[in-house]
Amino acid sequence: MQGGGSGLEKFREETRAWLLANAPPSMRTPLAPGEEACWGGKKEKRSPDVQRWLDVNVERGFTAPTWPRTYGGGGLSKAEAKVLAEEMSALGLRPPLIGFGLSMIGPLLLQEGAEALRSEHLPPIVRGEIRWCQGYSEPGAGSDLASLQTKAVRDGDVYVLDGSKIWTSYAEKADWMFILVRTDPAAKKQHGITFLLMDMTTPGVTVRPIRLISGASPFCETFLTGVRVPVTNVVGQENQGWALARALLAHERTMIGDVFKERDDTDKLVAAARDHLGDDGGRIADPLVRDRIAALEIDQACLDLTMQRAKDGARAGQKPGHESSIFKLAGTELNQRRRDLHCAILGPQALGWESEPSAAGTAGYGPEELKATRDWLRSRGNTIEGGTSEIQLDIIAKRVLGLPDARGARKDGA
Amino acid sequence: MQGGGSGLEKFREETRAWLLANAPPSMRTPLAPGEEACWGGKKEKRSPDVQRWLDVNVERGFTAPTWPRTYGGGGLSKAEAKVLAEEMSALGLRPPLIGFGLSMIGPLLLQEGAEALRSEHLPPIVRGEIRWCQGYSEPGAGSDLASLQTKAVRDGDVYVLDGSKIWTSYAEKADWMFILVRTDPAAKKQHGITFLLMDMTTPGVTVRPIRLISGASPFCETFLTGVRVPVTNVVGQENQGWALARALLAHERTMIGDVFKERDDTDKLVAAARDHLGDDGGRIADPLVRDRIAALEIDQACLDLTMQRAKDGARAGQKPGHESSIFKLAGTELNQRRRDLHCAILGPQALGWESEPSAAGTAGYGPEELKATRDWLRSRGNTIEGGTSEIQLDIIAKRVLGLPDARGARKDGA
Amino acid sequence: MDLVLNEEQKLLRQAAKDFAHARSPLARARKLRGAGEGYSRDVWKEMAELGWLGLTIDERHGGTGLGHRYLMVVLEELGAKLAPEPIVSTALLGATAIELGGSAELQREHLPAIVKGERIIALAHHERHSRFSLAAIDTTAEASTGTTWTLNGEKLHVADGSIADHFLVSARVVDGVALFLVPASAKGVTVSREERVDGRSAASVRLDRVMVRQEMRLGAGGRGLRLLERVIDAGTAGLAAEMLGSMSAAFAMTLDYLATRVQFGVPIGSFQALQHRAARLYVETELARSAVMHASAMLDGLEGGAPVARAVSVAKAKCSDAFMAIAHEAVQMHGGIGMTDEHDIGLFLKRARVCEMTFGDAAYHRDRFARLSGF
Amino acid sequence: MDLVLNEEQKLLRQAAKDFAHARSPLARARKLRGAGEGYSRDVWKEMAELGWLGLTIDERHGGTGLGHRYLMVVLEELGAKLAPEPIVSTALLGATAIELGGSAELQREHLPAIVKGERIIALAHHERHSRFSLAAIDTTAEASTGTTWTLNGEKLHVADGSIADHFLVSARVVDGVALFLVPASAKGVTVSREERVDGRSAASVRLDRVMVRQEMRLGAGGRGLRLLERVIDAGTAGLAAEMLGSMSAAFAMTLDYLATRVQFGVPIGSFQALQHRAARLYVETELARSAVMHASAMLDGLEGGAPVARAVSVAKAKCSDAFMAIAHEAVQMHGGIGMTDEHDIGLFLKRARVCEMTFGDAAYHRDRFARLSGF
Repeated sequence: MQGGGSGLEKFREETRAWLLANAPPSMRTPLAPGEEACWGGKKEKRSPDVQRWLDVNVERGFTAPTWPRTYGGGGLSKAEAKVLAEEMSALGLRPPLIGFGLSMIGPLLLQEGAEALRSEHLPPIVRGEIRWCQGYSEPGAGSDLASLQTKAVRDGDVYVLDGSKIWTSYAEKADWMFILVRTDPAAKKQHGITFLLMDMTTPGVTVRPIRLISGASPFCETFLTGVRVPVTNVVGQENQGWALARALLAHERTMIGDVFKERDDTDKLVAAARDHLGDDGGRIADPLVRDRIAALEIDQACLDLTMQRAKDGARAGQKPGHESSIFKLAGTELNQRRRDLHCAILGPQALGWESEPSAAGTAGYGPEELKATRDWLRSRGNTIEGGTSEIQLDIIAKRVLGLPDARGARKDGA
Repeated sequence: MQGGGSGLEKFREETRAWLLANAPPSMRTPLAPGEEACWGGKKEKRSPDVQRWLDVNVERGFTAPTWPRTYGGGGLSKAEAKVLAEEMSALGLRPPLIGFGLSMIGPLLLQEGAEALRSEHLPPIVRGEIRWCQGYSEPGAGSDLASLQTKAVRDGDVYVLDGSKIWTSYAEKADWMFILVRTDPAAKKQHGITFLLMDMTTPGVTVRPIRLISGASPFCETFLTGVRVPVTNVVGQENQGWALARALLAHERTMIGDVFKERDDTDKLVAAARDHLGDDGGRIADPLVRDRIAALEIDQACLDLTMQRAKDGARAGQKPGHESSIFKLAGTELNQRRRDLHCAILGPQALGWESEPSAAGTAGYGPEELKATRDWLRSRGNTIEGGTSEIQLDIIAKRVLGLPDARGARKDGA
Repeated sequence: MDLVLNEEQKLLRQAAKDFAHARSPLARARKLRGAGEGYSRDVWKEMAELGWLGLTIDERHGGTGLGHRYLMVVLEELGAKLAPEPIVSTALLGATAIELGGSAELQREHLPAIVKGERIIALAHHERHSRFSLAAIDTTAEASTGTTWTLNGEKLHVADGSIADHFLVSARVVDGVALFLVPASAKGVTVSREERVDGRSAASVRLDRVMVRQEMRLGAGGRGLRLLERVIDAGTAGLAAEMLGSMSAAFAMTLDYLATRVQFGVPIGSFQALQHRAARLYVETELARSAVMHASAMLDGLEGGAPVARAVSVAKAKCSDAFMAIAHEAVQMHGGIGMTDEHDIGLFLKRARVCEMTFGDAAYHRDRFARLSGF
Repeated sequence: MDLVLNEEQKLLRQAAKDFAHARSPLARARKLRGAGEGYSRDVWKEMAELGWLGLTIDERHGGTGLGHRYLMVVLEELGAKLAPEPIVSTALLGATAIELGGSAELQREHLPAIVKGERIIALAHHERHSRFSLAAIDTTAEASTGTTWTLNGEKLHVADGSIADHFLVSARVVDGVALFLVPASAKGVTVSREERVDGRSAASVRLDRVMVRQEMRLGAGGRGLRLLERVIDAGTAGLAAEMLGSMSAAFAMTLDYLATRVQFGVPIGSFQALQHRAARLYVETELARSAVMHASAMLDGLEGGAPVARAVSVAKAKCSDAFMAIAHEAVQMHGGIGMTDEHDIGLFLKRARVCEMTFGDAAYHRDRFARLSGF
């Protein structure tokens, strides 16, 4: 720390001091198994520490550091926000608030929303009062998202919505949904879609949780029957919602690629291999498994470095291309390989669904083993949700490699 | 051999006696490296034993055992022909004659040829006087064979051929070619193709051998400039040649699937692995390579059994489906895996192109090593020649699985 | 040996298919997941009445002795519907052990009962950390008096263990490994039920000073391990046939979906990338089928020994990989709906994992194949 | 460290690309196959004049010391055109060995000569049956008097061995393995040229009582193996950069073919099955690029030791597999024409095999990665 330092250094020192003074000690511990980060919203039950940590951050605008102060943000520069993130990470602090409000709909409103929508929605997002969910997919519209059929018929000052959405994560816990609806059934499919904000408490909205092959999940189906949404809740223009949705999707892909690997995944695999296959002079005794772990970790290193390269490139002013598709594709498949390999290592211990240890404590399946099995099942969804691998391959082939359109393939955007 | 036995048993005894009496001892040895089987034709140089073995078989009709005697065949029943094959195999006898005349164009003429064509061509085929080659592919017509452009324009009693053929195996050594030409450029592509027989000595025919990435090859390019072929040489009807060609192709695929594995391939791989990676208590010391060899041999066993199943099924009266595509696909890919694995085992010894052993005899590359490298390169063509793997996959998807046509895929036969 | 079904086997296949369709649709497998006994006593009885449980049991003992090729045909059709009845455990593992290793008295007592569906046997060989090794066990059997054995130990993940009335227990004896037939009702036997990812039940079986009669030991002294290996080969071939049926059903279901699910205005099965992947999966099912037919034919043959074991390892290695690959791809091709618990395709994925890990995974069988092939 | 080219490196890349295009098109690589010396002295001189041979050599010795990241950019562009000049052998293996292990005198004598293109060095470490092990060698060096060493043995497949004026020879000494710089002209050295599948030349080098001066031994006693490993890591990273260039060029050539070859009335690149395969190959090139950039950056860093070695093994493992997969698919997608000797794509396939086997194949580097990672 050379001398007094720049303004940024001053900010760093002040921030650190503030964090040290204000963060409850419990907010400097990792989440316990089963514990959830603070997502905000009316239905969330928060511990006093979580609430306090949220409150002090809200007061300083640190839940949305770079958003304008007008809406309750911190008004920080990108450089300052980076410093804040670094200091929080250095202290092992939990983020005071996460969620689709901060990461998806908020930024979109800042870019594209009318002033009235911003004033209405951004402050409650910043304060963690409102939790959001995303209403895109429908039972008949998966990869071909633009073929969605939920209709919104204009009736005076409102749209009347009928249809259903699927894969709406946390719809049960959300207060609002940003939703794609068809406002012009006659137009070409991308051209009749509108991006709306919908209060989940509106009459006619019902939510049903989806059970996955891996067990309970945050996903829901949301049924809409005559749901009345004010036309003032349109983001952007009527029938122009598709472009907004696509921008958010690309953003989501990058997040997904980044999210899979847990810090200690390698250690877990190696430890499981030593435990189940033996250790031979400090090495995993089974050379085949050793080779598979090494191959996985090498590919993971290559992907991590590629993501770093994209970030370094962006910092150096390079325009981003379609890297998000590479990250999504490779990141999800790597996670599947990892989960599959974990089961292969566990062998007969990878077959449990539910288990209580036997009297002697040696029978049955341990919690880590049960988790490995469910993680494997859950990972199969990674290459489907957020844009299937097939869609990512299409995007890379067409947009990156410039290969000609297949006559049989969809002619219209992915 | 219970008692005197049936007529078939009598035939077996007679045949064995005849074979023992007539086969030169040298015809009971496997081909030496570089030695070729007897393909027939005017340009072939035969050793006295090969010639004698051919002559006695021709006399008895055994070069084409099931063909009618009228054309010089043996007139045997299928059951008798099987007995003959069994007895020849039991004595380790070489076939007196092989080639496209016996295996491809001869059977086609028997089924579809005019009597004049049969009388003209079958006897010389049986006697090994004429060698045939196949003129299908063109530089612009590979997988899309039906798009071939070599044209045949009617001029009185002859067609005048202009164009070029590629991948004509042994065109240099052949006396005649069966060739696909376009006789109606206006018709839909499959409907303007005619199947012709062409004398390779006709003026305007020139042949250029093709060098492959693996070195010299039997493949040639054949250029046709104003080549005059009598209209009487049409097999079937003008513009109806496509169906004949397809029937021959399916036949060829089955032969290709069957042809790759040499009897001692497993032993070779295992011996190479022991030599290059060491032996550990009777086992190949490198467990990764051991696993790869085992995986390969297991898949090979599955394919061998599947081919046996098809034969057993056919014998039991089941109609053949499109198994030939499975055999072609799996057989060629297995061969590639085998050749690739052989190189992986050889490691640094798989990098030679040409070599003479050094003075001390330890440097350089051995002949088996040089062969392994070239075999690997050559094997890459296996999934291309005789219908690419992509075409086989298309056939399986459409014809076996009944999946709907891709709008982007060719609409017309494969 | 011919790799083709004879007329009788074709009729049996149709009968099994009809039975599975009527009496054991997938909805039944779904309903039985984790519930009660995990199988249906009625269906089990009907299977016995159809003669299926005696297909590989000699006529002397009430079976038909038609052989493994017949039973495989049945198992394949039941595998297609994920029927959970303990045929492999009882009619293959149990019956083979008793037929090859049991005294005449034991055979008379148990084999006819198996044929009639009155006996359920479960193989209790696996222990913590034995992974796929048959010899790596700590359970012991001591000849406490001249006429009884005393067993001590704990066996894990015993398939069908919670419904079995007898266990086939491997234990360490002075001269190696021996097999014992242990009544579930014997004093000192504690059975703890566990639920597996495929919804079927298994159990851990604790043996605390369990005493069994002398003649409950199967096989002659010192040959228990070889007997166990032969027993498990029979069971493995049966399991492979089940797997073949399951993977074929999962593939057929996926093919249906490809032909009917419309996206971008066309059935997704018209996309060439999916077509090629589907074609490769189909080839895998065909290769697996040949291996399964061959393994069962070899079991019926007179040859015995390494060639049979090799054929079984070929079948299990191939079926393990093929079933898992098909199940993974099936879920992927179904997309989101394939991930939901309410769609049936996920049942096959879960079953694929259990089958893969039963009697040795593909890597284990490749290694065994290599050993049996002399490398 | 940033995984992005700086402005200077971008300029260097363009210069290298232009040079390769003008002075080293693929036709040159084709012409040089198996012919004469297998490289061009003129092109080599020009490379020296451009400063490329001194990019990793300290300024004290006439280089620029800009580092591996700069040299990698050059090697990638040369790899795209399969240029056969011995940069990796001389400017990476040779120079690194002398810079890290040579006396001040040796450095003064050889490093400036390398920079000027007046020296060609070849690494002679491989022996029959040493496969990829650096320690499994039989060649010996004995300190015959106080001031000379006597070397005996035979080194195989010495890349660039037929054109080298000096060999870097590994030999067994009393305290382990040592490295020696041996002039090709030394008495007792016999060089036999061999032709490789990629058309480049290598040689076997026989050493019969070859005497070299004391100071031709590189590195202190007992540390020869570690020095050799560091030297080879530098060479491996350079080779990986070449491989990256080669695989990218093979992929680009294939992409062109997909876009232009018409079958069934459409460019074959419009077939979705080929599109998806091409997309996957593209992802492989991107992953390989990151690994190569990282390895060279690590070599430039101060850290040293296991992290550098790990980064190099990541790059070589990835590039070996990716290059081979791309080359195989490239030939397949080209169809028949790709199998002909006259088409250039086959050159890449052959080169892929040589690169794969040089300095350890992917399996070797995965094993090394695991060892360095503590498992």
